[in-house]
Amino acid sequence: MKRASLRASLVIIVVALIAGSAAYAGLLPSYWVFLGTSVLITGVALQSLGLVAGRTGMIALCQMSFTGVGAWTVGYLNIAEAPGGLPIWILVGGLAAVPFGVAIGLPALRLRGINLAIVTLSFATAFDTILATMTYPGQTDFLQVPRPELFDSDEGYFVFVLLFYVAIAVALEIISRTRLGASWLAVRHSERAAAAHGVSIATAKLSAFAISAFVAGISGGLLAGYLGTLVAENFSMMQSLSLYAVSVMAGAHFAEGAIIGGLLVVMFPELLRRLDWPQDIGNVFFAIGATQALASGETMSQTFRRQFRKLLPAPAPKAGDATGQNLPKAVERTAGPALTIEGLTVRYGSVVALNNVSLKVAAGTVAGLIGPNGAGKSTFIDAVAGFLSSYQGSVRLGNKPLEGVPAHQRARVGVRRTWQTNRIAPELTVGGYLALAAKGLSAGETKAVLDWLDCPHPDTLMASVDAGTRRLLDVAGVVAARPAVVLLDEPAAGQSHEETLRLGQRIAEIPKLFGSAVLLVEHDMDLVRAVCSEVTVLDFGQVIAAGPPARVLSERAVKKAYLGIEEESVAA
Amino acid sequence: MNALLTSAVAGLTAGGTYALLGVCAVFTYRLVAVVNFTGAAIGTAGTFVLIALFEAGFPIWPSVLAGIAAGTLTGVAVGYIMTRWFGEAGASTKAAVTVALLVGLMAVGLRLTGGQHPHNMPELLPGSAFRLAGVEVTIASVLTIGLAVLFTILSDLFLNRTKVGLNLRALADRPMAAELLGVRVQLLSLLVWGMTGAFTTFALMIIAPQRSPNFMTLSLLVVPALAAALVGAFRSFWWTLAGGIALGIVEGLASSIDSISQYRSAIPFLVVLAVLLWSQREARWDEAR
Amino acid sequence: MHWKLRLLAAAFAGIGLAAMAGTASAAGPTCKDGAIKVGAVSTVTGPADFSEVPKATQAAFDAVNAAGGINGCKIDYTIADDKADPAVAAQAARDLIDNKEAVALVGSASLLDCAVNSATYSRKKILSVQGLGVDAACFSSPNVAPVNVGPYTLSTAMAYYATNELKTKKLCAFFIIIGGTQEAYKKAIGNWEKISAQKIHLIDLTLPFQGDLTPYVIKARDAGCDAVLTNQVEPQVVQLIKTVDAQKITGINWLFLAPGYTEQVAKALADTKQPIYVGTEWEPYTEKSSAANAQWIADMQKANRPLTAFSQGGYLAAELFLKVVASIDGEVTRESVAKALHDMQPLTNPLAGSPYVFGKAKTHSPMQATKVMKLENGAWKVETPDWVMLPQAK
Amino acid sequence: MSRFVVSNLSINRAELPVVTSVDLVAESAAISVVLGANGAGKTTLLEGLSGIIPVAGGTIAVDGRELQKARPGARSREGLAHVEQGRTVFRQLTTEENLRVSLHAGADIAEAYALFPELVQRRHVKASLLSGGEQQMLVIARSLLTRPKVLLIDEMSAGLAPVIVTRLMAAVRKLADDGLAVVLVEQFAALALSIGNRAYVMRRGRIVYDGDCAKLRQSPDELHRLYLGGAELAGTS
Repeated sequence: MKRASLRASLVIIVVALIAGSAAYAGLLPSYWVFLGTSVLITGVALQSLGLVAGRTGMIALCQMSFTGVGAWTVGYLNIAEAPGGLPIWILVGGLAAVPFGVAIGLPALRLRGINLAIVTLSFATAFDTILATMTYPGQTDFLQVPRPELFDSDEGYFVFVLLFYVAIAVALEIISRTRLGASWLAVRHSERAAAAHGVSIATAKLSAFAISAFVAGISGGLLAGYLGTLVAENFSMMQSLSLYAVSVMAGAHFAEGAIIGGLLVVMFPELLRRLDWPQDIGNVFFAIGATQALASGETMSQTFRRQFRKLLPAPAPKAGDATGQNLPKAVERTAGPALTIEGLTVRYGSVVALNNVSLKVAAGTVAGLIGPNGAGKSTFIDAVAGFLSSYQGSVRLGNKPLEGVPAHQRARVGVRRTWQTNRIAPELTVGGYLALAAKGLSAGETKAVLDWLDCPHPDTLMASVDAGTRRLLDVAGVVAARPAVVLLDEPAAGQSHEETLRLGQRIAEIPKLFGSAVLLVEHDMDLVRAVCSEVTVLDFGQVIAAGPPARVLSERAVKKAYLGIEEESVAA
Repeated sequence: MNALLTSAVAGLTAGGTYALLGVCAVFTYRLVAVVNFTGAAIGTAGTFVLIALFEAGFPIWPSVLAGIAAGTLTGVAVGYIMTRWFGEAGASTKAAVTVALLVGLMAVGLRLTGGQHPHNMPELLPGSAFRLAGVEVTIASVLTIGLAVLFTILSDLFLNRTKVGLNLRALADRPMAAELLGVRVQLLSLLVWGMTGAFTTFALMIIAPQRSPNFMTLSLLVVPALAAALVGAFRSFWWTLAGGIALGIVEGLASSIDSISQYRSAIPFLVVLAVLLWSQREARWDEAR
Repeated sequence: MHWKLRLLAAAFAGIGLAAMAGTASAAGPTCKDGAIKVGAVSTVTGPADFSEVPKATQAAFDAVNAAGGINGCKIDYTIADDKADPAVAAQAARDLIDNKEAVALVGSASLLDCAVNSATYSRKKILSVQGLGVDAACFSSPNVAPVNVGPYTLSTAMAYYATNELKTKKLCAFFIIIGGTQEAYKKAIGNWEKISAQKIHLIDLTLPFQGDLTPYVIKARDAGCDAVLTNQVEPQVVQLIKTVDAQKITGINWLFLAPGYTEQVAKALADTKQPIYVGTEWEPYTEKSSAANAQWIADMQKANRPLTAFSQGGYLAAELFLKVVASIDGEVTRESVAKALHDMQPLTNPLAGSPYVFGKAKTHSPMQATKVMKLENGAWKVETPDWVMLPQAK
Repeated sequence: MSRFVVSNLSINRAELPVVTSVDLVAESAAISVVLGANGAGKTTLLEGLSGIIPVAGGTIAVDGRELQKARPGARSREGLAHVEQGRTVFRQLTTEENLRVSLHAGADIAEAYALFPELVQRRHVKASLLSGGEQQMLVIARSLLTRPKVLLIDEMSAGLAPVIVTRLMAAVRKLADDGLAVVLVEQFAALALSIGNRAYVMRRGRIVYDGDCAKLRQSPDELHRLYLGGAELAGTS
């Protein structure tokens, strides 16, 4: 386990220990313990929603339906007198919700954003009608879901729920720092960029839905033990909708956000009752809060975090907790062409974006691809990296043809690319981003790669990294994976002259240090001249020149492509 | 067989409603790029203004006009929030905002209208138009379908024959280019919101007597309406129209088959799922992401 | 048969009253801090508003307090809103029990209080004299005994009325099933089948809470129903009859339960020619001159509360509870109230057709009588001046 | 006579300075050419001028009226027209409809057809079906109908065949001669310099050259150096 996740988990456990013992020792009135239990159960549901809505960025409006599946399952197990008692039933309830989560997630592989919102809302409606016809198991015979003996009292059950909450919070905290967790954020931010790191979009989305449904199912089971018997209204669409509003408002994908959300859901009615105000103000408040959060782009947790950070002196990145010496070992590659493109032709309708382009990148070298705007350079990279639905011609990695291989598989077998626009999820840390980009990198190696490019400390949050440095991190990410071929799309755009010179030196070192051949797409001719051994020039989708940069850049055709007309007429 | 036909015809009323609301949803999406979850709630607000005025003893048609005005204003208010703070936001964020607004609107609406408190909803156009397969097809259901068709034709004419419509199409095509040409983008967006508000209000006024006029149930008509809009891929008015009517007929059919009748409300979900899986079978990457 | 039963009940009630009167003069109830704390969980905001029930209870308690309380004890009454949200309902109940230290719940009326909270009431050993039992759990919980007949018993009673008085041969039943009421309605029809020895002609449990009703009225017509019994609530009653009129259907008696019995329904359906019957929970509240209503009307008018069926329920719950408390000898606590309710003799009140008793049974449905109203030209007319009393199923 | 003055303008993109302290002037009946390699900040500059993205500092004035805080629509109504790069026709609209969108009071569609007679026979064709050159003509003609005082044109020649570019350049020169102040952003230097009056060259967000077009045309080495970098290749400037 990584240090940071260990620290965060410890914080959660310590806070939980204090709360648990305070409750158990009877320091709190029974009613407040009762409310606290409700806060935690809502918190579990919010964590599940935070996972799918907050981290993966999908609008999920049927979360309480998953919760209902868990609750009903616990009810049936109770009636059936299944062995194991409540703790086991709750876990089974969670598992029972998983198929539903996956079933909703399956269309989400293809559907995004708004469509998913419509699917989940109509699912919630459909589930409402189904649930309404089903009495909660045992309700008519007054058969309550029994709590475990040890946790039968209000205080006891609070501790019971707390244990589940902590286990889930710690588990989610750990997962969120793994490559899987990073891939959720990456998919949310840009599916293409995630695929370019070898992330399977299907796996990322389905796992998010499955885990989310599991956690939601557990919260349903906890609710069953809490209230003894349940009604369909517990899981109605309105509940799902207002839970969604609360999660947007509070930022449920943060551990404290789920608790804040739980407090809002539970304490707001309490407050209204004490003020003798009507209960329905709550939903209006949540609606306004969610709208405000969406407008400002900042949830309550993020606001609190920002305020909290202001109070604390900024922690100086600890130097020397990992030495920057041990770059990951270069992968040995055989000499010869690393990447061979032959007769590549791409058409968009009647427009020919690339026409019969052939190009070779030799292993151990840096090649350049230049050309004026609209020449087809980005289309070329899209085609090679697998982001076009079709093209003619062949792309071979070493000897392996890549036709029919989807983008994330191409990334895995050794074709990595960067993007012209920055596509790194701002919620990631620098270290988390590198973990996403390069599987199995050790802490020392991460630090070493970052140092090599003068990038910030691994614990730095991406949101606080300036755009220029993010471009360097793009490069750091692809080289750390040590693929056979690296395609860099204008890495120097927006960099100062000095930075560009430094970046040039680094790019020149890539083949030796990481064993990757580089194809550099760049407009900065100084950079191209400095690092490329071969340059190919595209214009109107055709290769108009190829060869060593000094010769190619002085060719007439190239000047014409850049300056628009023949040299003679300029001189005239 | 005859029973099936009977129930299919009986589903026409619902179908007309879904179609009209669906067409309004498509109109909103095409012109201001918002999938509007508050669509039906906006119309419901206007409808309840009519009910309140009618119950207070005002004559019916002036009350109808006041109700439509109220629906228009509600639409403009939602539109103002959307254009003022979410003009540049992505489609998903906009949809999320309308979901949040729906939660708030329903709470306010239930508060002001008293939940299941019964209301005396006047029938604007009572009576039966004709008899088909042993079912009286009411004027109201013919009217909703007719209104949906009319709205489709009118929006076609409006968009293609007027300067404002032309500007709206330009706005929908390239908002920034339109704004750079001095087109009053915000004003036009509010116009769209107001127009859909007015039309949904009128649609809901016609069908409210046949439904239980309850703020929440009327607001949730947005679910089948969006399902219908998906059939038209949020582009085609005519396909949306057909989708809405088909949805109503299928629901009618389902209610005649005892074993599935109970789960009738799940039909929009199945339709949504099928339509999306079919229409997106080719799509691989999110646009621009 | 009926009059005998009633005589018996009256006799019992008389004995009970006498016993109470005797004990009250001896010692009577006492209380700490001069107040007896009582609560109610009600749906006030959200999809429905039942607040008229506990507000009538409040009015009845206020009147007692103004007269000096019971044996000097004032009643401190709290109404908690549950927003028809289970989580809020659970919270509200716990607040009343733990923080407000209520000795009993009186006059509650909610869409889901019983279903959500009866487990809590069992655990906390508190009893609820429900002002208006709505969900099925109100009639199947050891800790709740409503003062109303309730939709399930009323369904049986209306079906019984249809076969006995309307001579219906083909009775059809259409029910909206929400929140686990399916078994209760099936049982209600089952009870009727036992009592009447007839079979239901058609039963449909798929009536939508919202949505077009045309397919259903067509179904009823095509099945040849003589009478249709449904459990629709107010707005849907109007919707159903309007749909029936739109389809030009005739020759079917339409039977509704108590939620259909409102002046708004009468007004909205003033033009219809359909025969419409509703069963009441209590003495018809629209009968302003009825002797049975006299005391209730007087008290409500004094408190400036509207005269609705809901307010009858709240008022009745308060009156019954007050009598039971008055019978307590010693301090009024949750335990002593529970004991008094468990041990009470049946109490009659002119508002109700059956005597009310809590008792120790596992389930409670003490009210078994209704009066049937018929809609005529936009007004409700009493169709059965005598209570329609449900005989016990064999 | 109109005068368009930009002083000390800075623009950030994603918190990163992309345009820094730019001073620029466009006079009526003259063309100010802004040159520079890709990534120099030319497009960002124009987007800041027309209001698509907010400016971080500095002023933008048409005839002394400061516009840097106004919305794009308001700037348009003040006489600032922006022909974006990428030929931003309304794709679903026909040629004529495209023109009608921008038709302001006092303008006449005939003016547009007079400038580009090629468009007349394509007037009822959907804009998405026009050729690249026709689309470019359409967007220029379209912005003309807003009755601008200042015309900002971005990368007009990108992806177009030289013969079309020459045709377009001639049209732009004519517009200037009719009294418009034109800011012409170009990557293809030579043709732009041949029609322009004043030249600016941008590099890394700053103006590195401000002078006469004719003078820059005379020294192709200087131009080459400003463009492709590599100071060692160029002679003295």
